[in-house]
Amino acid sequence: MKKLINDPRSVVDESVEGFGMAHAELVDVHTDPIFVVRKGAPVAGKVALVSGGGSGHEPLHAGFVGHGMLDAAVPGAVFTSPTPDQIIPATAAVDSGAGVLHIVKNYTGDVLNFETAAEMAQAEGISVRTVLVNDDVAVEDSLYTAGRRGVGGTVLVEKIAGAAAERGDSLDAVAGVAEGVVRNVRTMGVALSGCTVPHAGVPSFELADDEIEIGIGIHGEPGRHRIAMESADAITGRLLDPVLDDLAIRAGEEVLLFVNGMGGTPLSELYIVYRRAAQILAERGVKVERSLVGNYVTSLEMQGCSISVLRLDDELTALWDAPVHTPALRWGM
Amino acid sequence: MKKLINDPRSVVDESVEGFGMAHAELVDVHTDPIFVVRKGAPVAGKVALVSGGGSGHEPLHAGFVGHGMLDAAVPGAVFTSPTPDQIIPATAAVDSGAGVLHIVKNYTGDVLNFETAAEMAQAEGISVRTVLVNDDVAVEDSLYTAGRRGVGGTVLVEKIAGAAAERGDSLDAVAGVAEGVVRNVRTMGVALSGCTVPHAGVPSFELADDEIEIGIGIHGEPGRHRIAMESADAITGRLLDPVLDDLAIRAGEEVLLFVNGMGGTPLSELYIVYRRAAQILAERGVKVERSLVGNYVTSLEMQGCSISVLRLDDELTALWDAPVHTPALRWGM
Amino acid sequence: MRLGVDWAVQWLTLSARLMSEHREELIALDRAIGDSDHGENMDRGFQAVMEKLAQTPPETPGAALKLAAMALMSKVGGAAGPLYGTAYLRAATALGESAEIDAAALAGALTAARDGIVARGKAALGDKTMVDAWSPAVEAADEVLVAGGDAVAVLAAAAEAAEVGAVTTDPLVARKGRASYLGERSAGHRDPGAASSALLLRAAATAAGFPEGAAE
Amino acid sequence: MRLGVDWAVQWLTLSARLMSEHREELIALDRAIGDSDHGENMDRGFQAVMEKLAQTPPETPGAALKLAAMALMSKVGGAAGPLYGTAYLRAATALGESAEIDAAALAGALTAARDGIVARGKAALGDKTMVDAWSPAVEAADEVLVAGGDAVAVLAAAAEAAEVGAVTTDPLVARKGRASYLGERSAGHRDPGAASSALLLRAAATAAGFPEGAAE
Ligand SMILES: Nc1ncnc2c1ncn2[C@@H]1O[C@H](COP(=O)(O)OP(=O)(O)O)[C@@H](O)[C@H]1O
Ligand SMILES: Nc1ncnc2c1ncn2[C@@H]1O[C@H](COP(=O)(O)OP(=O)(O)O)[C@@H](O)[C@H]1O
Ligand SMILES: [Mg+2]
Ligand SMILES: [Mg+2]
Ligand SMILES: [Mg+2]
Ligand SMILES: [Mg+2]
Repeated sequence: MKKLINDPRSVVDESVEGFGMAHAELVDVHTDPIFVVRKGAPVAGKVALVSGGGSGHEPLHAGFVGHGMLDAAVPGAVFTSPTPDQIIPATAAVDSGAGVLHIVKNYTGDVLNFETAAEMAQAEGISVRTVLVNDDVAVEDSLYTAGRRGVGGTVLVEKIAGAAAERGDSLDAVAGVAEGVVRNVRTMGVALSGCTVPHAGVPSFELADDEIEIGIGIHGEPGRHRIAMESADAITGRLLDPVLDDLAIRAGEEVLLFVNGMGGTPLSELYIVYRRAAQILAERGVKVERSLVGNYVTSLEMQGCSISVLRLDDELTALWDAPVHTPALRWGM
Repeated sequence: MKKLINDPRSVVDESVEGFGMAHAELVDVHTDPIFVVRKGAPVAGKVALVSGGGSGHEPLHAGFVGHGMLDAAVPGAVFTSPTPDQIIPATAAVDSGAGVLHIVKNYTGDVLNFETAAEMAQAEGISVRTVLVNDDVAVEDSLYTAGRRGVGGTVLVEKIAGAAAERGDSLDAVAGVAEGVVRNVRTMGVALSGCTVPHAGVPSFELADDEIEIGIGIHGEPGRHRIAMESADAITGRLLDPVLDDLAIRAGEEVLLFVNGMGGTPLSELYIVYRRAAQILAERGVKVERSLVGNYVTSLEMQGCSISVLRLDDELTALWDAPVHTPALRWGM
Repeated sequence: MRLGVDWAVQWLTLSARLMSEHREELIALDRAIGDSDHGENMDRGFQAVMEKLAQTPPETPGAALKLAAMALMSKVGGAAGPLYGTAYLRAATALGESAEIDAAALAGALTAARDGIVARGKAALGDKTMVDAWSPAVEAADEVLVAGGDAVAVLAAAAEAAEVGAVTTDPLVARKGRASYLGERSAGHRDPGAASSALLLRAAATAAGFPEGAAE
Repeated sequence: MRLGVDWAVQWLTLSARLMSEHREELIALDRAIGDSDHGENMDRGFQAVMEKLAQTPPETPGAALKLAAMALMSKVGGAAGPLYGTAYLRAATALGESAEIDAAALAGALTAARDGIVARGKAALGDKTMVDAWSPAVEAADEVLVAGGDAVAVLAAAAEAAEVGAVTTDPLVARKGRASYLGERSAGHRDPGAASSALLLRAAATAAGFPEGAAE
């Protein structure tokens, strides 16, 4: 294992410290417990958005703290959800009295830790609502399982709900917007390589030179099945088709197309995937109204990508377009 | 070799096509010969900036086409400089009559191809000036060699010269600003892994599990020397010290600190490097006025990073802060 | 025979030692069907328990388990943090403020712990989770209690049953937790949480004086 | 013996074949001390030459070389594109519009090509570049010419000298081009441009009827 780190146990602390130094005009970093808040938070009268999860998915979540998106991000250890004793003070630090929305990726650990934190924050008099993101179509959704994972779509939920909060929506309204995004976004991913968790020291899984994993998540876990390497166009179809089917996207609808890198794949390859995805959508008569291409929800240095599609309507498009100013996503200001 | 591509020979064409589809509101993509121009170019009365080079460094250069930065980008084959028959029409397409600045990374191939193109464009009546970027302190600068390479600093030259052009500076003035950046920026890089050029199919070099290459460029070429793996803090010192020495940065000066990923290193690790670099600068009494952290000048999926330092003055800072709207760098609009 | 705070402190101390010794093994189990962090999380959590024990030595078994619950909840993270946190908190509540606890109290605490895990995680027996270690442990403890066994015998039975329970997860297809994402591919691997649970219950028996490995 | 346009077309055709056959070898040489593209660039360039030859068959040796120069300049890219482009263009200019060329014209064209490379690239002998193949080739050609050799002999001598010249780059430390960034580490590897130059001059001799491998 070769990584630009000093000590596997200090990776998160040092990385978040460096992040805070590089973006001091946008965020404040709290240590012990560690969490990141938007400069100047709480914003008077505004509903606050808090998200978090295991580290290793950067820029998610801390990279999305700032105007028009998150008010706080709570990083756990690598691939390990944060604990209530981080989430509670982060929640308290950004609450203006208008309430706090927890945006939680649907993993047992994240759900349980945020649930505990929400209960305790509520006991302290803070209104908290929780939205679970579960966009991964690779995972069967069933009452009897842990349900679908939250993956790439999370960044779209955070952006759009953040815009709703910034325009002054109430907690229930912001939660409603976030739930609307969750209902309308689906994702599926592929890995060309595993990744190495610093404290583990060995790759999460190994792939032969001609193998890829279809249906991966973002924690270096193996996917649903392993197939022989294929062309970018063929892989794009394998990812996009189930996404579109699950969303039941019809000709004439408008979508946001998001090609997300897992961390170790060159941007140039993401555009090759984007190209084919846009072609497939055009063939189906679907209009790509907005696009996002880049490394936003990663899995350390894993090679691969995910494709997310969000069904748009005028309101979602307007909220997507609203100004945002965070370390990793910025426009309109 | 596993890559999200269809055919090694169509990588650049398809990637640029996808890029053009994803950013259709910002750029127009020309094919055969291939080049990318800013939507609405030529901008009346404005000096145009054209850059280009081998592909494989994305988002450089096409990702920086747009308001406040480049007017055209000319992508060559992977790691191969473009040819005059691409550069000439790109130059002609963006010239408003105010002249064109070629921003060229100092490699024999880029220099010769841009030189030929500039001559021929001039013969067609276009005023062309050329600025060579040569910021890599890993390479000895001497009259008897090819001289220093252009690496990470290129993005700073493009941003700042682009702002000068956008505010209406003349061709000579824009060239002067660009030269000022070149004089005041230095870079040094490290690789933890090689990268694989699609048409070559095998890694550019192989490193053992405990080896790193110091002083690498951005074309997958080996560096100046190979050493045993060290901590991120130690590596940061190895990169930053020669940069600061070469620039002769003194206490009290203000700088822009740029930690650039080579493509395959997680953002979290870049922040660990940033943290130590900022500490070293603080120890030396140097003020970090502006920062940039991310994958901007890459070498396919290579793991590693480079550190650039730009000495700032009020004018450079103001030009850096000026609005920019390109696919890969955006603020203020 | 009744167990006091010394037993509880010894239990946690041995737990910390076992989590550190088996850190890599638990990481490897989690790597196969999860995200490679279970051993790291448990080791970090029990280091925190040891620090807290040193700072504020507890006076009753219940206080010791409550302290552990808080430390685990705030330092483990992931799924295991809240689940073990709840388990130890419910066990502490069941033990109340007694200075010494007998077999019946102990069996009751184990039941409370298991019920806490089920209440939080909603996993059923056979879902390939730590419940597959805890449920047989609770049943075995209850049987020994009914048969008139003492506290040590209750813990020994629980430890053995948990170990067997952990092994029974091997062929199962996971329906809860991260391993469920793998579907059929999760079969053929031991659940890391069930494995750590067996180690923790083994530590409880050893702390009570039951000789290590005596069951085999 | 005088050489006509058939020779020139045959030269370019053999060149294209050799670049394709040696594509991987030239990539491997460039990988060691450069950026792994020389074989790919040359192969792509000479494919373009072949396409142009098919589209507009040239009528003189000079026209053939000019066509090649333009195709190489616009399709090779990198350092080699402009250098070879200039070389072929200068050679074409030196040959003028003659339908047939003799040994003297040929030697003059080789000199013009070499001078073009030096003018563009500013490399000296011993800098570990293609100049290290071209310069000895020009010298050998001139010697044969002075000794009264014919066009075939001139080309054969140039080809042999270029091959030897390419080999002499092995121990050199590069001072120009991409390999110069490696400093001392560039020693111990053959310069890819010198290697491709030797292949191209070999093709010239073979096209003129000099038996392949006859020199060895
Ligand atoms: N819903 C659940 N109920 C009971 N135990 C669970 C549940 N989900 C997960 N677990 C247990 O947690 C263990 C994983 O813990 P850990 O690796 O620390 O957390 P994470 O899965 O968040 O990385 C699993 O092996 C399993 O025993
Ligand atoms: N200044 C120069 N003068 C002469 N030849 C040069 C010079 N620079 C590079 N070369 C030749 O070009 C070759 C490299 O060509 P190629 O790999 O196609 O281009 P690039 O170096 O741009 O990738 C070198 O092996 C060398 O022979
Ligand atoms: Mg985890
Ligand atoms: Mg090249
Ligand atoms: Mg885990
Ligand atoms: Mg090359």
